[in-house]
Amino acid sequence: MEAPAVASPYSKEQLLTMYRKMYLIRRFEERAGQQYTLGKIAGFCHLYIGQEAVAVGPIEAIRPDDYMLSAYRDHGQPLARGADAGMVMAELFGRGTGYSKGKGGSMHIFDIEHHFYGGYGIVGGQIPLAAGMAFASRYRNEDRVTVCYFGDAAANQGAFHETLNMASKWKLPVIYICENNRYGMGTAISRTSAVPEIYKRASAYDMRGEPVDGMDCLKMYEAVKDAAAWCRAGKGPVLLEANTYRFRGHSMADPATYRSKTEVEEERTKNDPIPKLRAYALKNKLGADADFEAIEEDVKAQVDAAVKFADESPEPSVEELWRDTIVDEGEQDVRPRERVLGVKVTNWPKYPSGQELKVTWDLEPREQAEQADKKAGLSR
Amino acid sequence: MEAPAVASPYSKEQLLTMYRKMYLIRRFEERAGQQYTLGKIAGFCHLYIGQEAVAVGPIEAIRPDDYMLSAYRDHGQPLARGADAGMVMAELFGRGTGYSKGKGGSMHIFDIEHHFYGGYGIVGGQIPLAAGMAFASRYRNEDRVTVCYFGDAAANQGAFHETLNMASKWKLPVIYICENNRYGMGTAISRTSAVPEIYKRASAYDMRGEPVDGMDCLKMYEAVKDAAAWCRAGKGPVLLEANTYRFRGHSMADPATYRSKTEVEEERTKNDPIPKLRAYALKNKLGADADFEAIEEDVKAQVDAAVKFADESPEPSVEELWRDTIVDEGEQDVRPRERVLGVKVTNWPKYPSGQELKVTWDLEPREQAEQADKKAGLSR
Amino acid sequence: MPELMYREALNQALAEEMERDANVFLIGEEVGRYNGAFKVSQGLLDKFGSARIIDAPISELGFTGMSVGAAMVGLRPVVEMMTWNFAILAMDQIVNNAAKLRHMSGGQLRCPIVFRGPGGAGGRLSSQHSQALEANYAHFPGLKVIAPATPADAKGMLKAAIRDENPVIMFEGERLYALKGEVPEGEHVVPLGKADVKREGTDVTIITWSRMYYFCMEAAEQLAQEGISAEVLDLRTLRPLDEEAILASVRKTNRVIIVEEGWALAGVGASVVDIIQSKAFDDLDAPVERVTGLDVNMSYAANLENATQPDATKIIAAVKKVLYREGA
Amino acid sequence: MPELMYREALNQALAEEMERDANVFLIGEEVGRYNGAFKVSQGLLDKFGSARIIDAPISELGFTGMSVGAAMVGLRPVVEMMTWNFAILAMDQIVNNAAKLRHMSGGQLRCPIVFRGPGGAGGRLSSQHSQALEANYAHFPGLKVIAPATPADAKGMLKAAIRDENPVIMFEGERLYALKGEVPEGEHVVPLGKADVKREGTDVTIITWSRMYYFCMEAAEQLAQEGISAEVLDLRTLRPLDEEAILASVRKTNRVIIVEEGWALAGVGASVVDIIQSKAFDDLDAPVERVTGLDVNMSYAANLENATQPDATKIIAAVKKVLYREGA
Ligand SMILES: Cc1ncc(C[n+]2csc(CCOP(=O)(O)OP(=O)(O)O)c2C)c(N)n1
Ligand SMILES: Cc1ncc(C[n+]2csc(CCOP(=O)(O)OP(=O)(O)O)c2C)c(N)n1
Ligand SMILES: [Mg+2]
Ligand SMILES: [Mg+2]
Repeated sequence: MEAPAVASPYSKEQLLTMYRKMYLIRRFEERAGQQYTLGKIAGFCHLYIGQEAVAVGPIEAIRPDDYMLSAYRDHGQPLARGADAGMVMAELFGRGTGYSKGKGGSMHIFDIEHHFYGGYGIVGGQIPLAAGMAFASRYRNEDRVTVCYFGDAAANQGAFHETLNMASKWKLPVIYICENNRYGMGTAISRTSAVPEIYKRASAYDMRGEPVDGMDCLKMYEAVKDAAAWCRAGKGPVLLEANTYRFRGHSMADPATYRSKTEVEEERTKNDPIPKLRAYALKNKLGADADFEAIEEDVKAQVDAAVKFADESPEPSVEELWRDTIVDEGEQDVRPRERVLGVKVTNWPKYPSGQELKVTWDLEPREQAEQADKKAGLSR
Repeated sequence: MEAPAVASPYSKEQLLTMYRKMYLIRRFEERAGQQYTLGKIAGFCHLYIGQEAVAVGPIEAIRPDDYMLSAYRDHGQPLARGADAGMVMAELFGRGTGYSKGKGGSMHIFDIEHHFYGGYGIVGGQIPLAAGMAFASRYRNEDRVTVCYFGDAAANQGAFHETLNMASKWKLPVIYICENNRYGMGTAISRTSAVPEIYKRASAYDMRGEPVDGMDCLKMYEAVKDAAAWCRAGKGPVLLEANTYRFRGHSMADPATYRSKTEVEEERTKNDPIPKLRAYALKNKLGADADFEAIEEDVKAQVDAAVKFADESPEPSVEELWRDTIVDEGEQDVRPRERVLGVKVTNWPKYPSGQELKVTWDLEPREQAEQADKKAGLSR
Repeated sequence: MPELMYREALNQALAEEMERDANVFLIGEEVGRYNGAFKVSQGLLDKFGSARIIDAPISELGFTGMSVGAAMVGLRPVVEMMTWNFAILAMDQIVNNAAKLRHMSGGQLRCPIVFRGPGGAGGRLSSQHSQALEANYAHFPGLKVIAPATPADAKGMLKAAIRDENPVIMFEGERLYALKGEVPEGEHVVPLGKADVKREGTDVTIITWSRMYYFCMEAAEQLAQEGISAEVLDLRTLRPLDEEAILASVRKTNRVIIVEEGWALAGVGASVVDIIQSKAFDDLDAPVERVTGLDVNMSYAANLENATQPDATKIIAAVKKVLYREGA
Repeated sequence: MPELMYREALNQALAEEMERDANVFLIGEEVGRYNGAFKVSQGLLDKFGSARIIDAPISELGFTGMSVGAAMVGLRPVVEMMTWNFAILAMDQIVNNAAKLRHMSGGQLRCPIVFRGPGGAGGRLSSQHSQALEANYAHFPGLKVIAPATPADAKGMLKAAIRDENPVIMFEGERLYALKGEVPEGEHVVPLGKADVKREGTDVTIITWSRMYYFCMEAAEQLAQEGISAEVLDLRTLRPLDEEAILASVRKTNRVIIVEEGWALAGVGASVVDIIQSKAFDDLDAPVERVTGLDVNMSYAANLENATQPDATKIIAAVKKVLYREGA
């Protein structure tokens, strides 16, 4: 007899949504890889294949208006947040219909409508930005959290140290997710990090830090759900280390000879997050094979359409050269889906004006500071 | 009846030497402060008064040819290592007879003859340099250690994080001494550091880290003796946090109103490292009042002479303007005491030529790496 | 008009803009409890509280990047660099993020932020602390770079910078902070990108900015006594350069010298030469002369430090050279 | 003479100098096991072992500073920057320590170190990855800055740089690495500070460096077919500038254009203009023209990227302008 099944805490809809999103990333990236080989995509192109769970679990665990940003391996998160696949692909193609009009390319996807704030090419460069976005939320007394992705190798940047200290000291509502895929380009993380378990570094900043199975979408979901509640409760930042694996090379240009075929095969066959979620759903009777096949067909068509859209789109106009380096007086911000698809974008971020805003945050609580001063015999 | 006295492990000579050095720093700094007020010294001038033990204990615990470097609060260490007090004072006066010909001033004392490698003005900037000097020792298979000073506030620089990771990973023979005097300029360290106990940060790099009483010369001596042995044994770097206090403001320009009189008075009266060492010696009958008074008279005369020397020295010649920005072909390095005092300098650092040198260090042991690769199924 | 010190003018600008717009905050080392290393932020912590006047750790890269992030989502940070020498540590966040955010996002984001602090030699501080680094930032599209010389311009341009929708780099000066000048009260905003003829003249144009302005005025006074009428054009903004104002003055005087505290090679002054010779070649009666910091590291010793920097004597000599009155 | 790719020429220089001098080591991201992001260090780990070919963590500031420290005590590090865009993070250690150590120590220390890596646009990488930053370093006394265009110069100048007693900044190019050219074998050392007339001509001088050199040669070829004889002067070293070579060519042709990949404002080319107009004003038959990268952030899209950069067409147009043959 089977052990009595513990009821799954997830609904069928939740699981199918996660599956759809992971599969969308997988399929999109496979097609992006193909298109790169065909010469339609140029420059560096860093695929997310294998790491889908690290994007999708967290995104399902937070609110649509929470902020998010990432490094240059940045196709997965915006797709999972709801970006238009065609416009992401068009950006990869360098077309005027891309999210950044083709100016940013693969490494710089920005979809502000869906609160995805980029896509950064300088390793570690987004880490301080995320603290600043969380700072702004705190400053405006919003209960928003910011989720920031970076790689295992990025944890050796000084920016990591400087930022975590501030984030912890000021209790900023930011969740740092280190995507530990074991390699920074061709270098195994243990070759360059004295402590390769990145989550352990949190203790140097009196900050919460934990490892998570990054190949399990539900584990990622739970970890971030919990972390977001912690942040929203004003308890400060969280560092999560998502232990994951990239099935492809660092970028399309990397033959990845620094890893063994066995290592890659093992991860692919035993740890692929997509079949793993499917198996969970089937086991818990929260989805049937037919459901998954329908999703797959659907997504395939979506991605085919995305490629077609990108391919048929024109290059940006040459006048674009002189736009977007400086904001001209009175110039509005570009809303990509409005510009490209003509749809009315309704959830563009809005902030109180400088007259409306009341700042109530006491970053260094006055009373506390005064007491400390008094104790020290200092006058104010 | 008194408890049976434990014999002191120190000789009278050792204690008197330490006392002399601490007193020299104290006296030198007091006079430097005076001369600043008289307008003889300009720019920023950061006095070491109160922190003498942090320089002297370690210097007595290491070899004369071990490397040392510091931040801009840098008069104490070179004096304790044997630098000519007159030439240090002349540097503070901006005279041509200073260690850097008056080019560096108070923040940039360099005395290479005594293996003191500066005096740096960018907070944290010397931290990576020290790792590099230790790297060079390892590379040449010398058993030299490098001692690097920095302030509590400097530990928030990215350079600290990046360097400690490398130093630990590569087991570099470097002793980092954080002089935690509780303030970075006007800011109490607890106001800007999530973890104000700096030694605790060592764990993030799998590195040895300990707090030391920085107001006790003998405690500093023991800690560094032990750390140096550890380094020389190839066990890697050490982070020591010397808990100390500066009796004066951050620099001569700082009225230090951010600290209470009580706090300062308490440290001055209860924790001054100079009377503390004297009391220890007296108690252990390793020195009599007369010994200390003789030393004090001696040092006073030495410092008077130093001020006189500086005051009577000429400014650098205007041709110096064009020297020392670039090394001209065939140009020799300047040996200050030779240049200024005409003495023959015998212990100038010498290194094997590129033909003599045999590099035997395996920074990333080959065998280990090969085994790891084999296990991973990688061919080489 | 009240006379204010340069630092007081900046303080006024900050206070007024923070009053006007709660999205503006100030962050930097020692800006709060200590009232600023150079007292620019005197009294602001008491007025605006600890969330708007923030004492940062010594983490230039970190707090600069954090501020850029805040600007991306609607705040308007003013980042005080204790000096620009230290801000080299933060340069990546300024030029790779702030200056490029709008571009990388294809116009979705803007980054309204001011980075300000003293540039140039502070006086007897040796080479690491004595650099005029404006050329390094003026080089980058996506930034605006300003360097006002007078208290009035300091106030008016800081207000304009805070209101600007782009990242603005502001070079002040350790040796400017205590200088006094008349400063209009209240809504005094000086538009960025506009040079200012601070002294009219007909024989020669002296182009300059920031602290060198005072040497130029001193030189112009002395030259006047010798019957030479010098026009002093204060660029004030270094990116974008006010080509129109430069060319107008050149066309009037036909002789130009450019005075710059920093080094000559790849300095801003070299670009001013470039603009003049390329667009007013036929208006020039003599080659443009430059007076710059000498091409060496700055020394602590008083005599070497003085010799390294431009001064009125050197400026007068250069003027006489373009007037072909050398030895006069 | 054997034909080598630019990257192979660099590899030879490194191998030969490391063979000659055990104090030389190479450090950088991916230089060892991966054989270099652009394969410049191919095979060197096997040859020289893990203490001399060092895979660094992604800690640009840290490993750069560490290398400066090693140079202070007798080693001769070669620091590979994966690209100069990333090295902005390390700039403080380069300009505040390496460039100033000898000065601050009054001549007691020297800092023989080479910082090298690709500069300029790599091709379809957008703004953060596509910057020609040489002007930012050429600005600083205490450094030497080189930017060889050909494999032969790359080899000879890297060897000279490693032997130099000063910090040397070397700009290579992602799009240069695969270019081929004849390279002398063995002891081929090209002195720093010397420009090279790569093509003789009489009508106009085209001054350039690094990758732009190839566009200039292409333009010169095409101009020759129209009967215009262009001299191509490859500066090769940007600090110090070879004034003599520049002036000699100007005096010969009386017309000059300067081609630079980077931005115009405070670029190195502006200083070349400055030198020419100040020292050869009367030799000029036309204002000096500059062809530079456009004053915008670099885009990923192919058409925008191309339009942003100098090319043969733009160079030819500039040449015709200084020859007053526009529209010809
Ligand atoms: C500051 C900086 N240094 C180096 C690079 C080149 N680079 C791009 S990605 C990368 C590896 C980063 O690895 P990791 O952080 O683990 O992220 P992953 O690619 O594995 O997702 C390197 C070295 C860069 N872009 N920026
Ligand atoms: C990078 C940098 N930022 C800021 C400064 C200005 N500054 C000089 S000393 C100092 C405080 C440093 O405090 P700490 O490290 O504790 O050393 P202490 O002065 O107490 O010895 C600051 C902020 C600087 N010199 N360099
Ligand atoms: Mg990784
Ligand atoms: Mg301190």
